[in-house]
Amino acid sequence: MADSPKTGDAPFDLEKLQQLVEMMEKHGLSEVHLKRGDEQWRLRRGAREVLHAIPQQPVYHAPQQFAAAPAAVQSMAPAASQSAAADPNAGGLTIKSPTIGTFYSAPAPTDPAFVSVGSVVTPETVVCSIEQMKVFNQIQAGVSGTITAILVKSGDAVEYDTPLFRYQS
Amino acid sequence: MADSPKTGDAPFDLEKLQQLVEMMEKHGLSEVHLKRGDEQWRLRRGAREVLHAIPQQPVYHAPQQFAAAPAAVQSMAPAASQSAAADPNAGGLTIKSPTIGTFYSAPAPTDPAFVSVGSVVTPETVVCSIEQMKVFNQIQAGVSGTITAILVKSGDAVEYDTPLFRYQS
Amino acid sequence: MFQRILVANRGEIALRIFRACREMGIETVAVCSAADRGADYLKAANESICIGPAAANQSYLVIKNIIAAAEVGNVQAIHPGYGFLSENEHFAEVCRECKIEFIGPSVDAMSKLGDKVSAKELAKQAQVNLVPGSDGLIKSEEEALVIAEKIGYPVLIKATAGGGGKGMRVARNDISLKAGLKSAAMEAEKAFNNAGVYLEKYVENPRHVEVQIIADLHGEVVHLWERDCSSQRRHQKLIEESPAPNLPQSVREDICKAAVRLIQTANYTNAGTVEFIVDKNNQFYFIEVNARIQVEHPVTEMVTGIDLIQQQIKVASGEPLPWKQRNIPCHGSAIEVRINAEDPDLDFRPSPGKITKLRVPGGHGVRWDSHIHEGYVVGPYYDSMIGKLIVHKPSRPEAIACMKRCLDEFVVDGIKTTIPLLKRILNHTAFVEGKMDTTFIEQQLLAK
Amino acid sequence: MFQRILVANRGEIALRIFRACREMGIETVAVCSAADRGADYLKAANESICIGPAAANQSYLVIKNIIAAAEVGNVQAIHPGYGFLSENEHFAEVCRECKIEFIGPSVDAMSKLGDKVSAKELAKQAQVNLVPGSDGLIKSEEEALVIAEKIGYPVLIKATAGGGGKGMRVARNDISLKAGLKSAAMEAEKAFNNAGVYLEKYVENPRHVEVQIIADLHGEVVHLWERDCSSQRRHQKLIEESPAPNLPQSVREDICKAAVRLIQTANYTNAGTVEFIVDKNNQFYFIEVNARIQVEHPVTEMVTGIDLIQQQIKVASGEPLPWKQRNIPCHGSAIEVRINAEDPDLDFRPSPGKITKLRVPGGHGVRWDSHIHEGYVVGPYYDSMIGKLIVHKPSRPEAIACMKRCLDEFVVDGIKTTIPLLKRILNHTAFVEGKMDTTFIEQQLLAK
Repeated sequence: MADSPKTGDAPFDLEKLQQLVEMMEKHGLSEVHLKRGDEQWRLRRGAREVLHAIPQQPVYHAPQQFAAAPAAVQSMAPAASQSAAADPNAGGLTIKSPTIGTFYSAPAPTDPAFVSVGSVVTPETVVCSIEQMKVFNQIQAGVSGTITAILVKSGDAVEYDTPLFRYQS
Repeated sequence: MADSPKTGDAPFDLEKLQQLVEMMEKHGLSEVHLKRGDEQWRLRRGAREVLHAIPQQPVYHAPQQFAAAPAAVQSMAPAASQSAAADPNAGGLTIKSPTIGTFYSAPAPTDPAFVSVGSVVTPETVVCSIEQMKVFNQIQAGVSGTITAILVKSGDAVEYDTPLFRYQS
Repeated sequence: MFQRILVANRGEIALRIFRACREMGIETVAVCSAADRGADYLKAANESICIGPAAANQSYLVIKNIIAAAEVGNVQAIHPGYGFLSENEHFAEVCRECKIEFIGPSVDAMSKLGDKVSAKELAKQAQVNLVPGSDGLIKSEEEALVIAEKIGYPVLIKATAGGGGKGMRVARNDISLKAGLKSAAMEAEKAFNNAGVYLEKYVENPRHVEVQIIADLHGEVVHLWERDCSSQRRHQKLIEESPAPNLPQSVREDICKAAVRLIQTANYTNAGTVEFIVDKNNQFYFIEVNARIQVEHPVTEMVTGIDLIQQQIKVASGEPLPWKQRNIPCHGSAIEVRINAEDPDLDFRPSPGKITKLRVPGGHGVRWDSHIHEGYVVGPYYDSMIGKLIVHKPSRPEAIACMKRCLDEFVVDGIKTTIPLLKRILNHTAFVEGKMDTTFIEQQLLAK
Repeated sequence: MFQRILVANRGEIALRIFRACREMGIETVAVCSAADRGADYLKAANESICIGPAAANQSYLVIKNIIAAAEVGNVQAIHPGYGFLSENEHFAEVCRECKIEFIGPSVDAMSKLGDKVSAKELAKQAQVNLVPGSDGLIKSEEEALVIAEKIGYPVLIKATAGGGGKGMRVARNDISLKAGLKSAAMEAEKAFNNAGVYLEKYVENPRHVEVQIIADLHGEVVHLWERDCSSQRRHQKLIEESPAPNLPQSVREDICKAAVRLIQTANYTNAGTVEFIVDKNNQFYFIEVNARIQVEHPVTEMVTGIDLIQQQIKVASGEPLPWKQRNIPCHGSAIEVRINAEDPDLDFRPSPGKITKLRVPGGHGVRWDSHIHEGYVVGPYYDSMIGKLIVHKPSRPEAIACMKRCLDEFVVDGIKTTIPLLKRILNHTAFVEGKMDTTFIEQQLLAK
């Protein structure tokens, strides 16, 4: 939104670029976006990503600089969060979608599901895949526990924070 | 505000007018304003009026059709009313201006004041005069009691509800 | 130019005038009743004086209280707004006797146009069409037939002492005229003890079209084009717009010129509105002059770009009009809706109360004129109108689309409003096609 | 025409686009971060999809999340608004690869104008003035003196590797040029390990004037006149207006024509802004093209009566422009102020928090574009702008008077805003006389 006039002309430093690409490769970075003044570098590597689901647990919100304002708190779906905190037996713990996309319960329609009710998961267990732009992102549980309910159907669109699974730790 | 087209033509009924004027005289009415459809009658008699001051007492506001809304309560100056109700010793009872105009404490600059601190008043006692359009309206106390303070200076402009005198009943 | 003006009104029009003055560098004195004391909109004035209790007939309608406030407030002029004392000749007279200018027409023009007989006389002089009819009471059946022949059927038989529809008949041919004359006279005799009846051309399903006029003290009169205010319920305007849809350009010009002629003939000054009814053949007939600013003046402001309130003040202070007729444009299409605190489910009974939530639409082409806010309490004492939403777009279909999205965005919680009714009108075929008349809301839209 | 559009933005511009679409009968899909979820303004969209956590780089800036939302939301086009991904060529490319129209220019035009060197090349082709200077690095003192002679003093010596004012000198004659060359080169060598410097004409106290352009897919390009955005603080625009004050009509026309030539040369389509600086002699120099809708587009909408957002959508869907250049008017004077949630007493640090009381001005000539309301919480995550107040009046003095009364009426409690600063600017002589440049706020108004 800054409508500032651009100033100065800097040629691209290809050596730095080479360094950066190597760094990305070494550390498995998929995207780098650098900006300074009116110079911008944007680099992307690969396509397949592994995302971690957001475990919905009764969490203690550490005070932040802007702790008083509800906006900071809004970043967790407030209703779910509150009911979980107030009555853990009612809603239970949930694993929520870490992104927007289409939910798939199995790697392929004929394959068995990643998990089903009763499955025991660790943080690294892939629980589903979420498709974005034809790319299927494998979603890891992010928590340890036993799946007690699957809350969305394969092929459903999910938003960021949509509860996907209920589990017991 | 009704921008309704006027309808019908009724000639003035002088007999009714005569009746009305007599009624005004008999009952001491100073102004009559009648309106029906697009017919309007406006009659005024005399100029000098006697107004009654508004005694400011802790009063019970009887429930009205619109009792819940503050607007109905606003018709009494809320601050004064509340302090009087909460702590009668602080503000005490006041006699308030029944109209807008210029306050005069005496009939003429060289005359003695209508009342002064210590004066005992009955509801009919004239306590001041308020000038509007060169007309001096005599203001009656409207209450019985002893004047304990005069809150405005002769020549001051007063609004409707401006506290004029403090008194003890 | 005046340095300090008192505004003898309340609510949205008072705020409208405070704003206009502030932009002109003129100080304002507000008057308020005890019910309005402390209201937010009064902060837009430089001073605020409480003139009486809540009831209008003890505050906003009491001439001596207003004059006393003007004297105490040290003003040079009074703007009366609309309603209350705005068309009260006596008030205008008292103001001027007290050497306080009344921002409005002369008392003479007010009284000439305020009286129905003299207004008709002026219209005749100015060659402005009146609804044709008998020049007085009907003396015989033969006379009635001749007149009906002359003015053309349908005709309306009206009792001279009439009211409330009593003694009124519509006749569409000679036979029903003869029958109607008898029955109307009989009914009138019974109801009013006066059998006198007269004839008037019956204008079926008329449109209400009015012309905005402004005239200076130097003999210059211009019109600011017309407004269509046909969307009415029980003679209360709900939606107004400019220009009038489906009115041929030649008729627009004729009706505007007729209004100017009448205003010139009456030696009228300041802002005023000449009201007409228009029949299906675009014949127009003079009804009356509203000698004040109208509620619906913003639609004219939108299409002309002229600030009517500021212009009223300038004219009253003696300034000549800054433009000629040919310089007054009419750009695009403007529509105003009146948001009233009324309950459409309870026969539009006023719905006072506290506004607990308020979301007012905004954006491109949208104007909001109102004194209300979240937490405002709509009292039971005054008119139920709480705000005017105006849109201005290049074309009428775009204006309607804009108004519809605005009404969809609008949230007023805590009280009932006319917004649901307004939405229905904006979706009604007659309105969308610009073919509304003064009867369509009651006879088509609200008819069960 | 599209039936369903996704708006890849938030806050006031998202609401602006929802409204434009609703009036066109187009459905909208909103995307929101977790911080904006449930916000009132999202109700103006037909559907709302949460695309990530509060941080913009995890939500509004993530291309695949936006595209996924567009696929899930079943839209035909994406409007990017301003900021975020609006000038991201890669995003535009991905949209179109996914068969979703990006409402903006072609990727080719974006990249040609986005790159400084090729943009300058295009400007030369289009015979649009650039700030004159050396065509590359200075090789000798003699060369520098010749160039300075040619372009005229004062000149600016700039380090090619420079930044933050380092290696920058203003020279006003031959002597200071010779001295400056040496010291600038030395400083640049030290700071950037690169002594290369070049020369440019030094435009003192320039005005920022920009031209609004819109071009269709059929080769038609029109300008919608210019805006003056000189009232800036640290390159952030605070107040924008149209027309630019004190710009001779011939210069206005020249600058607008220059912008059209550049846009035509670049084969640019959809809405865009060509930015210039203007010196004291009304010489103008091309700076850059903003290949998107601007924050300040409403001032152009007010003077032309054209809805730019709707026009962007129409052009993107393939509709030809409905007017020729000569049909685009410029009526009256429009001014916009940006209301930012910033604390002027704390160096304009963002001031997030809950708005506990809000009174927005309205009335004649006033437009309010904002998503905020009483009770809205301004978060710490995004831009601090919370609303735009626009006024439109027949003349600039009237527009200033109207804006001043609006800012006097404005109440925003609970957070700090730039309203006090805006009031000071509107009262500053330089602004009132229309003689502001890009330095006056920092160098005159805020200087201690």
